[in-house]
Amino acid sequence: MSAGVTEAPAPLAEPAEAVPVARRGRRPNPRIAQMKRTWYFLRRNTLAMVGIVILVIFILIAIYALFQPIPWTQLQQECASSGLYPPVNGCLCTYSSGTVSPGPNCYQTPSGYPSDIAPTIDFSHGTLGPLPLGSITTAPSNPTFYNIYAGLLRGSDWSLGVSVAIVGTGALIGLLVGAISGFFGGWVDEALMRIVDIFLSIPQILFVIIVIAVLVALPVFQPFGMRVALLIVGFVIVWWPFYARIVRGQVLVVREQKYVEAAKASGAGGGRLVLRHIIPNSVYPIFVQMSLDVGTIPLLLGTLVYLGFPVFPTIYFPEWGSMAALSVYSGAGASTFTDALLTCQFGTCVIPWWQFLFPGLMLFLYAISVNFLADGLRDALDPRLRR
Amino acid sequence: MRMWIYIVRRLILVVPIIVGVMTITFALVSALPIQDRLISSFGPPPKNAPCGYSPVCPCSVFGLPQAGNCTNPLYQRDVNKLGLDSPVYVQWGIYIGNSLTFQWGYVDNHSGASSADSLIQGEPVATVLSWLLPYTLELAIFSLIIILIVSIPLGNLAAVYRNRPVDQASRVISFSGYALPGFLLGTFLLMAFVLGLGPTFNGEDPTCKAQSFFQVFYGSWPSQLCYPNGQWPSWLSKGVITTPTGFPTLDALIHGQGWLALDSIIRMVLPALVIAYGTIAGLLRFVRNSMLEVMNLDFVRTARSKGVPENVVISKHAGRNSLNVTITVLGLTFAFFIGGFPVVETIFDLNGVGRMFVYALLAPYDFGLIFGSTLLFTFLVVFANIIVDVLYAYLDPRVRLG
Amino acid sequence: MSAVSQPLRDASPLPTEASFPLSAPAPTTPEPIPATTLSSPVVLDVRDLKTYFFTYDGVVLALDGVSFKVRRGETLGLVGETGCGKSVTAFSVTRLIPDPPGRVISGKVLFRGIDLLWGLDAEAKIKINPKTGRAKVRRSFRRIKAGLERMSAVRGRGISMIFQEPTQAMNPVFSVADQISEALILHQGTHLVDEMMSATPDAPEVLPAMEALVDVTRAGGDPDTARRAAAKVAEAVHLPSFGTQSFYLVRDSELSSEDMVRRLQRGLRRTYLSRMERRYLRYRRKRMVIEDELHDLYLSEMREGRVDRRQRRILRGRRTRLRLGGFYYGVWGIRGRIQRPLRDEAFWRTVGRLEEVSIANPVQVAKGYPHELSGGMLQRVMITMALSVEPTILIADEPTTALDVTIQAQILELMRELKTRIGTAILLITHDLAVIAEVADRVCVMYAGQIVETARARDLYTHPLHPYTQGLLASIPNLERPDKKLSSIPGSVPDLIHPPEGCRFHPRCPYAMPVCKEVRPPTTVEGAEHTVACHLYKGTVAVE
Amino acid sequence: MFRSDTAPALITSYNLRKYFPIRGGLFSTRIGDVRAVDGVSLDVRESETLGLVGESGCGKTTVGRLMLRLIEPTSGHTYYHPSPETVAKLESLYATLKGGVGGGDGDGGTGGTPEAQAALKDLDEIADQYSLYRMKHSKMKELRGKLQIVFQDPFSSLSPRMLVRDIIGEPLAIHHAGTRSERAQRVAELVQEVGLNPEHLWRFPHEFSGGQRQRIGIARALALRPEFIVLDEPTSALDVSVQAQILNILKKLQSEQRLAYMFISHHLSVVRAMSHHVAVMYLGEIVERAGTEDLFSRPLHPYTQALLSAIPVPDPTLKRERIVLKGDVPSPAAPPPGCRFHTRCPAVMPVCSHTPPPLIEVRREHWVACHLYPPTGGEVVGVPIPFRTTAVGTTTVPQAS
Repeated sequence: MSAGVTEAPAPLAEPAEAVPVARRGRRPNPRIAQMKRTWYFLRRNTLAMVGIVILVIFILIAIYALFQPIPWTQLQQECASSGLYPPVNGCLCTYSSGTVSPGPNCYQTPSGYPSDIAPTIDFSHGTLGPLPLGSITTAPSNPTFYNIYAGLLRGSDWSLGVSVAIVGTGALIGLLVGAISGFFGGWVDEALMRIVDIFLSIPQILFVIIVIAVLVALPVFQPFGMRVALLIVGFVIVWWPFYARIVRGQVLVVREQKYVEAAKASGAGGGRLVLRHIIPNSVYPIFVQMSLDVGTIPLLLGTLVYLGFPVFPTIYFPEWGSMAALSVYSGAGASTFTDALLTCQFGTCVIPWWQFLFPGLMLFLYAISVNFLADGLRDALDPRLRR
Repeated sequence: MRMWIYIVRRLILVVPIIVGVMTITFALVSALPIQDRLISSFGPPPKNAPCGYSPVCPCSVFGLPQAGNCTNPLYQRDVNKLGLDSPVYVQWGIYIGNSLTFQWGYVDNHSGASSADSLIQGEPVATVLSWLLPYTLELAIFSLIIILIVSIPLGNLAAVYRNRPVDQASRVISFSGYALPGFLLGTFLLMAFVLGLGPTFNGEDPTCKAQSFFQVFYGSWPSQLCYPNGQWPSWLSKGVITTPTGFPTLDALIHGQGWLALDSIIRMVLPALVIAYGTIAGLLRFVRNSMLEVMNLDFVRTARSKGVPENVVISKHAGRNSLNVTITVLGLTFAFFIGGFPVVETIFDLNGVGRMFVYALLAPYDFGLIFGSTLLFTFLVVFANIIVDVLYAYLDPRVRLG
Repeated sequence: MSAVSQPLRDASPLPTEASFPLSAPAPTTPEPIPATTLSSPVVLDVRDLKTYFFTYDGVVLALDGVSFKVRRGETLGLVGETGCGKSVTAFSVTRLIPDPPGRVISGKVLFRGIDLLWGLDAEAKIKINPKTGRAKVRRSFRRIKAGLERMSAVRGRGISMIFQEPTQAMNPVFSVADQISEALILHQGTHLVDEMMSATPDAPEVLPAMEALVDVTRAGGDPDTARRAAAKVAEAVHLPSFGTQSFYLVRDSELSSEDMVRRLQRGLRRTYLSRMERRYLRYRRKRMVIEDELHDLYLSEMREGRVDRRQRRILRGRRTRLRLGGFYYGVWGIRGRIQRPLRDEAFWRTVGRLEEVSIANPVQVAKGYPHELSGGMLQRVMITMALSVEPTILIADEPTTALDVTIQAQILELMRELKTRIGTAILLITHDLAVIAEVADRVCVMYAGQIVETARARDLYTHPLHPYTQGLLASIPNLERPDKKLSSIPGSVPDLIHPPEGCRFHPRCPYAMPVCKEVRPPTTVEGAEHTVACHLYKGTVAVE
Repeated sequence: MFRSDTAPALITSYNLRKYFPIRGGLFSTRIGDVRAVDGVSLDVRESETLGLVGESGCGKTTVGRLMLRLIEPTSGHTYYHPSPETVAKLESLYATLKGGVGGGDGDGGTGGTPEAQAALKDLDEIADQYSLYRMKHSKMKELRGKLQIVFQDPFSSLSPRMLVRDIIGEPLAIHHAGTRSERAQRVAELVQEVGLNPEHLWRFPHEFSGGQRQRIGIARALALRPEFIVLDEPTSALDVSVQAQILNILKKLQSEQRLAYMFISHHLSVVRAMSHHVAVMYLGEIVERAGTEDLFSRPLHPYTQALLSAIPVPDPTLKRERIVLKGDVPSPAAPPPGCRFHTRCPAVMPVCSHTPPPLIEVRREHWVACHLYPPTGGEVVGVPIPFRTTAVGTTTVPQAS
């Protein structure tokens, strides 16, 4: 037979030439090569680059804010100490029947008209307006104004931190559940997927709300730190099913692949199959979903706060979503941004648009940049869309 | 024939899901303090009840001679009704039974935020929700229509004219839609109309003719003044709930108030847009991508090689196939879609179920309403999914016969 | 030729016998060229076709100067390994290349003198970045769209195709009948409508014919007599399709005779056209006529390469007006009801066509959906669809690759007989030399986007000239000579982003000479209808 | 059925059955079975190749996976390195059971008679000791090193996120064969064996062509020095020239390492080039089995003949008379009663439609399941297919009508 084999060593021509990466150094480190490849496809996507740039800026801000002594901490301590919760008009200047009892950081504007505190946007002495950092005033039409500059700074690391924590935990649980149900199949799969269906059929926002609304009563969650924990718990409970479903779908595909069978044929156990073959080949879709959700969650936080729901211990909690929502806070009795709009529509008074606009813009920028990045990632990771 | 089997099976599959949802809510409810549970399931204690739902109170309150504390009979009775003194599975059974028979407790809303509070105070939750549901449904249908007529054609166009202005536009819409939650978009719109357009429309005379553009879009009904002799028509109780059907537009038509029907539709435009926007954003990408995939499939090539003109290829051969994907995705995103209602109804002050949910959230919470409306919304989602599946099976023979 | 074979032996570095048992070419005896091949006119003429794919990795030179001719009624085989550009050729000819990323860069495709690459803007629009080797393509979408619109005038009637994966090539959401009758209505619509309009359901001789048919069937005669009876019914009604319909109605039912006749009459009543339906049909016919006019106009444009704007605008106007009129039929589901006769007609015609490809139960197949049918069955359906409009050329892209051997045999038989009956020319694309040997008259061997050898089938198999062809033939495990050693071509197909300089085969070629590395070999004539592109042969350079 | 006097059987299967349930109806209950494999008995002998031929959906791939216990069978057993006496015992046991091996319904077929019961019990005992499907997983695991498989699709059979080095080395890693450096050493020489060069180790599968991927797959299968490899259509996804490379490598390896192959393919000429024995499958059953030369020169079963005659000849000068089968392969969910081929058989007889023909040895080393051939075991001359009736002359080009 060997006579028939005209195996010239040379002409094992490298189709690998197709890949630019492989043609560089003689033995490129493949992992790096693959990262380079992904990065290379990411780089060709302008939107993704924009997203990355904005995100980097936000992260820098967050780092900067960490080392900035900003009075908001003081605020929240006082809020936490003063018993009233949820502070409808803020805990520092309790507003009752038209009169303001000044608190430490709180004073009456000369004429009491919000027009006096309309911002002259001037970042030179780090403020959005004539007020000193973190100071608070009340206006006759009774929304609580406060200097949002500090909050905007500080908000960056809260928004990022909370959402990353939530997504990370949720994805972990989802990965586990999905992998199990996909790999074992049978009744395990059935049961788990029914549960997932149940969780998914409750509208997410409502679900989060009812979970937190019930748990918030528990004494465990009273202290300040635990409130954020509660928030995270509430979201994770609602969030894991998405990841579980995605992972499971992917695992079902991967499980049928021949290389898994080959590993089985050479005696690989279940653990090895899952860890070495199935999970590595089915995580990528989650990455995309995760990056999307990191952008989505601050928005939902904002929505919760907007619905008048006390997620954070104080309505001055410097988180973009809640800041934006605060300014349109529409609880009962509380003066609302919307009311302000209604009353001010004939130009009799100034609508505190900056209170809403800047946090809103931050939120929007953050979310959209994350989405750009996620979209770019999807295209870079999915070879089908690439060509 | 097969179709019927499919539908029946689908309906059977719904039962465990609904029971499961109720179990989740049951788990949450049973985490509540007993007093709250009693209030939420039997409404506020009657005025003549001496000491509310407190388990024990001094016997003197009951006019009993002996001193010390006696157990509260009211408390006893209601605890028995809920089976709180019996094992968990009994409680679970009772809870499921009540939920399935729409006994969702009574409204105890002492926040006084709603103009309709005095109306709904102490009413059964299900009843109140049944008053409010029609408005929400009308809004939902309206925005669903918007979603479909925007996202499907736009998505297909974006796929056909890939990387060209249409596609870019769709991309912008979808990205911004991801990044704009309802309350941001809604408030932005309000700001736009007030700060931008409001002043240009302001006029002094108080009739609705002079109402500002903003006010026309805002709120569920025009002010009292806009009606013939300055007050609400009889069938419009406080401008909240209309009779007989509860669908504002429909009722207006029934009562022959054409302009009012038109008005109520106009007022639905902004809210519907805000609700639709997020869903459209989610849908567009899927429609586009699925259309792109379908256009590269073999059978499209076959159709072309048959000599079928391009527009027919796209609309008939490719479109029909990508429609399946679109419908599935719509079913998946329906929960998000429903979740937008509380926000929008709050922003635009519409008296729907979502608004009621938000009222219930004002401390002290009205758990009866909260859980009731959650269940209601969940039912909406579940049944929407059934409809979607059946539609899908109808459109795709492989599912129907498989 | 013997002079040719000489350098071969010298040049070969390896023992030829071992590597290529079919040893170097022996001198060919010039044979009488079959008259049909030469005399019959050229229907498809492809000249120096270049198709590139612009991917992120770089420009894939998928087709690099491919030229061949297809004569009327002949079968031309296009053979080569995967990625050698067989299918790309087919899709470039019919302009089905997905664009982006693919693009026909230059060349000429003449179908009966019609330039199929009409409206294709040249490579001026393409800027290749020398550093990265990546290319920017600017497309004028209007021209492309116009080009495709005109192309659809040629597809179907002129050139139709069969594809490799029958299960994926059929639209899963439409029934088989829908898809075939679409083609029928599209291309023979006017004819179809005319026949329907001129049907005479109430002719006196219909009833006796029916009774005759029923009696024949009840008598349990052989199907042919039944068919003949059915045909009588058909000509009584003046509607061929009704013959098929009545035949199957009678055959598949267990009713008593008179019930059967009544049933037939009920079936016949469908062919009475209501006023509404006649109106609809007239309207549809008008549209079809206009489509045809438009198609003819397009063809003339593509033939003369000019654009008659005014006339087209007029046609467009009429078409849009009709389309608006069509809306009227579309509302309130009227369309659904009034369309039924047309759909029935098309359905029964489809059944008739399916009979012709020897499908046992055409009615069930026609009603069925693609996912219910086996691959072989679907391939038959595809063939029916492609040939139902009797095209001039049938491009079959690996028609039997996905099928089993026995089914493949069936399909090949079928194609052969259909070809003889309809007389279409077939461009058969496959990687299987054996299949080619079975059906092809002439063969083009492709390698890495170029045609390396073209010859009549017998010449190719008896004296292959190009080393690649030799290697290919040698590496087929042959059932006849199992003892012969299996030889192989070392290496694998080069990637077409960075194809080898000069002759693209030289890295794998045992006879590789220095010149092969620099110069691309010209296509030379080495005997009757035998051209080869290899430096080993010094024949006269073939003229395109 | 299987003679121990020819060559020691390396791996032997008796009455393999694999039914995949079909679910449907209101509660998606089991409404039927797809009988992918229905009573297949095979043996592969040391350092020989058994070709398994059949059309798609005839269950040949399932047989391969069953013999490696990649899926559990519905019934039947497979024995690895069975001792001659075991084989003899099994033979006698199966003989006592009605229908014998391969034919009709095998074990469990006749519950009634006591001797059948006894036979069944003995079978169970033997199975408990030796059968692959009754083995503990630990034992199975070390056996897996000896039984390997090469897959059809070279694109899905290599994990896209693993280096070639890791892919080839994985079996070694699983079995903790030697130290890390030794494994690396082994991997390196494996790569050499299949004709790749070392720097390919540092690449990902997607950087290779089909042929090279298949080489990688082969290297992975060889890693643990197996004795038996199932080749599941190893070349059907490859080009002709590359296919020849792979086949040659396989042959070389076999001659060097005394490997036993089961070569599953639908491509008869390849099978002929590769294998010593050939078994033809149709609809989950073996219809004919013989030595290669014997089968290809004198096929007995009508299906085999049709199959052979359907192969196109790569030579226009040779024409062959076709037996073009009518119709399609029936669905394995509802196989026709009696002989499963009778719906398409050109030589169909009345008996075919109700009684399934047993697989009998009509010539030495030549088994057929067809009513045409009497179970005498005597010399039956098969009907050889008329080959090479040369059709010389002009290539036929039809006139355009």
